[in-house]
Amino acid sequence: MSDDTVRKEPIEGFDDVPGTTLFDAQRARQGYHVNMFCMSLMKAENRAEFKADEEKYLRKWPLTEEQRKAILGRNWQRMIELGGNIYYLSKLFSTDGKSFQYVAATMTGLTQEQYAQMMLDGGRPIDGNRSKSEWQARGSK
Amino acid sequence: MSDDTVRKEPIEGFDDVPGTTLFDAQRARQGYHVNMFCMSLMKAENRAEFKADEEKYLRKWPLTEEQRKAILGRNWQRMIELGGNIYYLSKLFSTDGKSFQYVAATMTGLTQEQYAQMMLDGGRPIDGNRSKSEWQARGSK
Amino acid sequence: MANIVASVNVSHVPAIGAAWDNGKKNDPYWQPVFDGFDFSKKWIAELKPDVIILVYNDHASAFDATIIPTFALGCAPEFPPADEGWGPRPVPTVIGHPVMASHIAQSVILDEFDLTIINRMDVDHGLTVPLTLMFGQPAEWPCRIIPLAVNVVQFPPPTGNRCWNLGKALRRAVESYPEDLRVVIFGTGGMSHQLQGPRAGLINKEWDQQFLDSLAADGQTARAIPFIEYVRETGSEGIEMVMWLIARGALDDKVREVYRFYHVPCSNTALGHLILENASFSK
Amino acid sequence: MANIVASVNVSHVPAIGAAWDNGKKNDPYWQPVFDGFDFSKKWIAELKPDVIILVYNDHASAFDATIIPTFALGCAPEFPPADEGWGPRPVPTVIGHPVMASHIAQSVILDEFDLTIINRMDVDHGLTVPLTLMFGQPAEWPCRIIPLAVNVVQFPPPTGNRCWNLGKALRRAVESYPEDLRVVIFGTGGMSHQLQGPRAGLINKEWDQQFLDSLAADGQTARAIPFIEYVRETGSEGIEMVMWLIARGALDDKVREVYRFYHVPCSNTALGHLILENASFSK
Ligand SMILES: [Fe+3]
Ligand SMILES: [Fe+3]
Repeated sequence: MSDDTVRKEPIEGFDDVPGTTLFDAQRARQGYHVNMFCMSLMKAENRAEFKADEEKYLRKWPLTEEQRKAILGRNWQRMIELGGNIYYLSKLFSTDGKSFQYVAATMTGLTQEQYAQMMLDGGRPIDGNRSKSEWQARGSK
Repeated sequence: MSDDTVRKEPIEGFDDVPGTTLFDAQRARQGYHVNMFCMSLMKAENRAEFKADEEKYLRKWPLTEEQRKAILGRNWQRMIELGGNIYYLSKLFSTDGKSFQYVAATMTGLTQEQYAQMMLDGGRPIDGNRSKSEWQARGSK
Repeated sequence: MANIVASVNVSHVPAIGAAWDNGKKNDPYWQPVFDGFDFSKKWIAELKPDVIILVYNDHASAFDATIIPTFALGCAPEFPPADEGWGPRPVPTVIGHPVMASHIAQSVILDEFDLTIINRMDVDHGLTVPLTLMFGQPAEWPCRIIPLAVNVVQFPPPTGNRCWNLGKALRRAVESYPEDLRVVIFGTGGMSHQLQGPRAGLINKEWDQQFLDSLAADGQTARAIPFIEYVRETGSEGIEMVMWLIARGALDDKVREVYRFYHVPCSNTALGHLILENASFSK
Repeated sequence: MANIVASVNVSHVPAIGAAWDNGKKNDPYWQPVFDGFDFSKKWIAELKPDVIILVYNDHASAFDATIIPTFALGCAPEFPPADEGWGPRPVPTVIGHPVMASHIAQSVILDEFDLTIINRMDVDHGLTVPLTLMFGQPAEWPCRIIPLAVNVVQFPPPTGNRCWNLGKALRRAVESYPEDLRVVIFGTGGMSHQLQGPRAGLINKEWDQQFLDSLAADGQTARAIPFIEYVRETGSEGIEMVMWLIARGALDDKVREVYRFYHVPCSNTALGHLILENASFSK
C-alpha cells in the first residue's frame, strides 16, 4: 500500500501557513485512535474509569507509543502533530477541567498570563503571521 | 405540530402506481421503531433473546399496538403499511429463516407455489400493472 | 407558504456557554459579550419566528471519526444537549420539526444536494450557544429548531460557493412548504480564530469586518473566498464562516443590515454577530 | 496516473449469495445464473484491476434509521461482511484503499459533491454478491475495493442526473491520483424488481433491455429517467438502477459493450449484467 504518512496532494499554498496543522484525511487516519479515545470521554462512566487508571484505560485503543506518551503527558501540541484534532482533544481537556484557552496557550510557547494578555490586547496580529517567510524574517521558528 | 400521517407532497404520479408503498420520510417516521427493532436482530444474541420471548423483547421499543400485532403475527403487508421497510424487515424474516421470495409472496394474495411459478414464467407482467386504472379495469382491488 | 425572513449570524464559542451556565455573565470579561445581544434578544422576541434553521458544525460530539457527513439535516422530533466532556449543558432539549425537516430534505435532495438525513442526534455548543445568546435561559426554547450540521472539522469542508447554493436550495424548500410559517436561518461559528499550534490566538479584525461588509451587501465577494484564504487570514478554525454563507444564500440579494456586533476577545476568538433582514420583508 | 478503464454492472440479489454459500450453485435453478458469469470471470481475471470502486446500496445493514447518507464513501482499511440476520456471509473481508479513497473524497467534495466519509462500515450482500459473481470464492478478494454506498432505500434517492455527474467527478478524482492504477467501477443493484405489496414480483424485460441499450450507447436516455418511471415501470426496488448511472458517468462517452447477460427469475428479480470498456482503452 502507498505510504500513508506523507500527504500526496499538498493543499495549494497551505504548507506556507506558519504554525498550523491541517486536519485532513491523512491526519485523521494517523490520529484515528487518539480521537476515538477522546470521544469515549463523552460518557461520565468512562471519564471515571479513565481518571482511576489512565494507563489501563488507554490500553483499549491501539495507540502508538508516541501517542500514548503525548496523551499521558498532556502534550497537546504533540497530540495535534500525531493526528489529534482540537475538537476531539477537547473531550480530554474538559475531563481535566481545562479550557480551550488553557490548551491553546500551551501550544504557543507563551505563559498562560502572556497568552491571556495577548488576547485581551486584541489577539495575535495577522501582520507577520501570514506566511512562513514572515516568520523566518522575524526569527520565529 | 402538523399532522404527521398524511403526505403533504404527493410525489407526482406516484399515487397512481398500484399495489406499492413508497418508503418516504413520513413512512420512515411512522415505522421508525419497527425498523429499529428489526435492526437489533443483526446480532446473534439479540436474535436468541427475541426467539426466547418475542413479546418481552418487543417491549423495548415503543411500538403501537397495531405494529406489535403485525410483528408477532408476521403480517408483512401490514408491517409495510405501518412504516416498515422491506430491507429492515429482512432482518426479521431472516431470523425466522424465511426468504425475500417467501415474504414477497405473502403480500400478493398468491400461494407460495403460484408466486414461484409466476416468477419462473417471467414474473408479473408490466402490462396491466402500470396504474390503478389498469387494476380497476381488470377488477383487481 | 413558509418564508425565510432574516438571518442571524453569530459565533458559538463554547466558553460563552460555560460562562453563562456558571453564573459568570456579569463578570467584567463576559458582560460586554452578553450586552452585545441586548438588541438581538428584543429583535427576535418581536419577530417571533416559528422555526429556526440552525446551521452549525458538530465539534466531534454527535459524529465521531467513523462518519463525517458534509451536510447533515436533523429530522428528529428532539435533540438533547450533548455531553462534551463536562456533562450536558443545562439548557432545554431542542424541539425539532420532523415534518418540515423531511420536506426540506426531500426538496434539497431533488435539487441535487447530497444530504445526510439524521433521525437521532445530540447537539453541542455549536448549536446551543447561539440559542443562549439570542434567548437567554427560558424553560423551553421559544420555537422549533431544525439543525443543519456542516463538516468544517476535517478538510475539505464544502466550498463557499456550495454553501451559498445550499442556502438557495433551502429557501426553495421552505417556500414550497404549505404551512404559513415564519423562518429565521442562523449561520454560526467564526469569526477569526485559531485553537491549535504556535499560531493559536490569531485574530484578524480587518478581514472579519470586510466579511461582514460583504454579507451586508450582496455577499458575492464572501462567496468566492477559497479555503486557503480562510486558513491564512482567519486561522485554522475561521473556516467555520462558510456556514454564514449558507444563511446569506438563503436571503434576498438585497438585505437590510439590522444589527452588527464585534468583540475581541472571547476566549481565543473574535466574536462576530450580524442580523440581516430580507429587503422584501416588512414586519 | 490512475485510470477507470471499464464498468461492471450487475444485480446483487441476496438469494445469489445464499445459493452460493449453501452449496446450491449447481442446482438447476441457480446454474444458469452462475454460468452467465463464466465470461465475466475470465474477463476480469485477465484485466487484473488494482482497485474496484464498488457502487452499491446498503440495505439497512451498516446504516440504521438514525442516519441516511445520500452518498457515503468507504475510507476504512477494511470492511467486514455484515450480519444481515443469519450470520455474516462466509466471504473474505473487503480490503479498502484508505489513501486513494481519501483522495477521491477530497476531490469530489471540492467538486461540490456533499459526500459522507465513512471510516468504519460492515458491507452487506449489495457489495459482496457482485464479488462472488465476478470472482467466485477466493481466500482473499484479488484487489482493493472502495465502497460507495448510495441511498436508494428511503425516498428520495439522488436523481439519475446527479448520479451521472458523480460518476464524472469520480473519474476526475481517479485521474488526478498520482499512482498508476487500473480501476474498474461496479454499478450494482436492479434490474426490474418489486419486493413488497400486492404488485411484488413485477418484471419488465423490455424496459430493462432498453436501459441496457442506452448504457451501451451514450447513456443519455437512461440519465434522464425520472424516479416515477423507475417505480412504475420497474417496481419499487428498480430504483437501484440509478447506481448504474454513476458507473456509466465515469466512462468515456463512447464505450464498447463487452458482455451482456439477462436472466429471469432470480428470486423476485430480473438479473442484469453488462460490461462496458472505455472506447479509449486497449489492453
Ligand atoms: Fe465552532
Ligand atoms: Fe439491492
